[in-house]
Amino acid sequence: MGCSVEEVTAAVRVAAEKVIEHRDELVELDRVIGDGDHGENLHRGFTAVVAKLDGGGFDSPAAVLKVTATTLISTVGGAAGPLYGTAFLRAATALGDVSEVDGRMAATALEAALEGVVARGKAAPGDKTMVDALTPAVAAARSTVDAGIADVLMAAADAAAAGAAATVPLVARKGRASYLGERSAGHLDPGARSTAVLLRALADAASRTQRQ
Amino acid sequence: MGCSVEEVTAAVRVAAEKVIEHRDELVELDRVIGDGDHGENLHRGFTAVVAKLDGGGFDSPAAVLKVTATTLISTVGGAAGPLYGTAFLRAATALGDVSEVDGRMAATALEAALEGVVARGKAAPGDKTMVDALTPAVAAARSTVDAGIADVLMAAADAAAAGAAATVPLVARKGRASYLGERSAGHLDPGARSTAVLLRALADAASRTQRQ
Amino acid sequence: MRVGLVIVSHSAALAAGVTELAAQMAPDVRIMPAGGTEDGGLGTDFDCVSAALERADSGAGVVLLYDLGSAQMTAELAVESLTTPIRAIVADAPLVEGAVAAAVCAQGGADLDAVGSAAAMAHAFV
Amino acid sequence: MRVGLVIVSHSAALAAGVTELAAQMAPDVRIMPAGGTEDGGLGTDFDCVSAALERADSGAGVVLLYDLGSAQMTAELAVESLTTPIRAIVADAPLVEGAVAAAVCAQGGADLDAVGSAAAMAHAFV
Ligand SMILES: Nc1ncnc2c1ncn2[C@@H]1O[C@H](COP(=O)(O)OP(=O)(O)O)[C@@H](O)[C@H]1O
Ligand SMILES: Nc1ncnc2c1ncn2[C@@H]1O[C@H](COP(=O)(O)OP(=O)(O)O)[C@@H](O)[C@H]1O
Ligand SMILES: [Mg+2]
Ligand SMILES: [Mg+2]
Ligand SMILES: [Mg+2]
Ligand SMILES: [Mg+2]
Repeated sequence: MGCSVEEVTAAVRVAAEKVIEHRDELVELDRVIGDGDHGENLHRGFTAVVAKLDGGGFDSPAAVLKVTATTLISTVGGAAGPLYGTAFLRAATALGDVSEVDGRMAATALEAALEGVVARGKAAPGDKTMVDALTPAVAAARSTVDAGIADVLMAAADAAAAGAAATVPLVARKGRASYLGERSAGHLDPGARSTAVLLRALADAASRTQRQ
Repeated sequence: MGCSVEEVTAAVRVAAEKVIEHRDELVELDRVIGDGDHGENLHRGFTAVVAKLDGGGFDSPAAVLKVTATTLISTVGGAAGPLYGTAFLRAATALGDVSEVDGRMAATALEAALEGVVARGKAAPGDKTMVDALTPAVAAARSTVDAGIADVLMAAADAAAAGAAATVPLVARKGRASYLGERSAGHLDPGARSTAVLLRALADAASRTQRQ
Repeated sequence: MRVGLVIVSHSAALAAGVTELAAQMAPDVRIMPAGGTEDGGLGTDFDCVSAALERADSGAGVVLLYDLGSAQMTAELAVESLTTPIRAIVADAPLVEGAVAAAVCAQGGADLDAVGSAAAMAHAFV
Repeated sequence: MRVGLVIVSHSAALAAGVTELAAQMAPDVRIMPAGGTEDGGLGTDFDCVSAALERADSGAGVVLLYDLGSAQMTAELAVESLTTPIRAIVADAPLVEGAVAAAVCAQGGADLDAVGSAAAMAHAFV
């Protein structure tokens, strides 16, 4: 049992909704240790993604993730654009042409996403970036891999939330926040937070469709 | 016998005329190893100097050189502005409140000018800059120091001309031409050329007034 | 046929300014500004960078320079996403100093690697 | 009272662009562009730089950044020519990278020397 193309589309829509809901929070986080646009960037990006999804015509889960990727790349305008863009692109490639995404595939796709973010941004765990949310998420997904996709994504979302929270004491070494040096400590990283929001949304969506 | 404030004013006017006459040549030289504005820069600067001199009211040779300096600084717009500006400023300071400039004072003023250019631009002889015209000019002036001001400036002008010509084979290590690296060799440095033009004009003016 | 440049910046004014400064000593080099977001805000625009990359190439390749890390990522993604066979490198260089040095080097007819190195080794001259 | 910045450039657009980029992360820092000649051409304007220097100071001093060597000389001359007692230093730094680093440092309330060092040690971050 896994997620069909329609279910993946629905899950990305939920993710878009949630990110848009969290716009002001993400703006505020980024205002403190960045340039204050992370919420706006993702709002703009995911609004464009939803418009693309409305167009329909996707014949595989990978196609949905791919259009999400290219749309984010073209519209986000900040670091999150190439980073999330590369993440969704690599996840799409990892899925290949499967028509249903199960737990194992979801874990593999998440891992590919992380690799993409690291390849693009060169951040290591502890640098106070979205990598600090995505890295534990991948580990959690991997260790739940034999469960259904809903459980895999739920484990990933829980771990991402914890990873994001753990960025607070860190000193940023990548991204704009690194300009602040020691002053970046004591604040939640906006990108780690948005990663946690996205994964929670995907997990919730999967739980709902898998329970039906 | 030396140059009075009127004679110094007249000499600066001749220098301005000559630099303006050589506008196109200096533009062309700067087009080859720079940004092509040296002639324009000096044209603009010395046109403004002449306007200031027209205003009159200078009570010492130093005052004439000082207004020349500040006007060049405010109007030239390229490297030659702070460089020639500092040169005239230091020369003015070296003259103090004397009412006539003799050969010895002229040599001292030239030496102060060179020191100013070097302090401002940090160029050494051989870097393919105006320093390569001014350095031999100062040496020549110093060794003619007991002659009249006309002879001192003539010796300086001759040496500056030779120094400028000798910049042709050099590889630029200061100023815009240094971006060209080896490609800067084989071309006359525009600033060295304008220094030679200026000194020749000053020498000619001094010869004329001293001969009367 | 000279190596071209793309100036990737968060600011349209900054990209335009770097372009005019670098062009002063490199009249025959294609230098394309790619600054700001589509709506005129501060940020990078992937499609604008990709288009600039195409326009900067005249067959000898393109060096891209950037202002901040996110502009670097956009530049690298644009290079990886090329559908036409343009040789392009993203230079790890100070933007203004690198652009002027690279432009002068390209004007002199140097090849892609040399222009990239000129950018990377750039610093402020006096 | 924070350290201010002056962006000395040959191009008005470049100075304006650096200013808007640096201001993004330093809303409370006085950052003054001083780019181009009086008639809008490429070059530096001593009087414009001097005026920007006065305006950038709020008592904590000013760091000046420049694009090319002649802008550096203009900046140094402006500092030497000050008639009011402003503490000012010309930073030997890459213009864009130095301006952003210095602005963020000044925003944090650092003193003149620290802001100057932040500029001088700047490089492109990811
Ligand atoms: N090199 C990087 N690697 C991983 N994540 C990064 C990197 N640079 C920035 N980020 C993430 O991007 C977030 C900021 O995104 P956003 O505000 O959209 O971009 P920008 O900094 O360009 O304004 C940061 O909070 C951080 O999590
Ligand atoms: N650091 C320096 N020291 C001495 N002379 C210099 C220096 N930089 C440039 N010059 C001189 O200035 C001349 C160029 O002047 P100009 O064209 O007016 O300035 P810019 O290079 O700013 O356009 C050069 O030919 C050189 O002689
Ligand atoms: Mg941001
Ligand atoms: Mg941003
Ligand atoms: Mg010039
Ligand atoms: Mg010039």
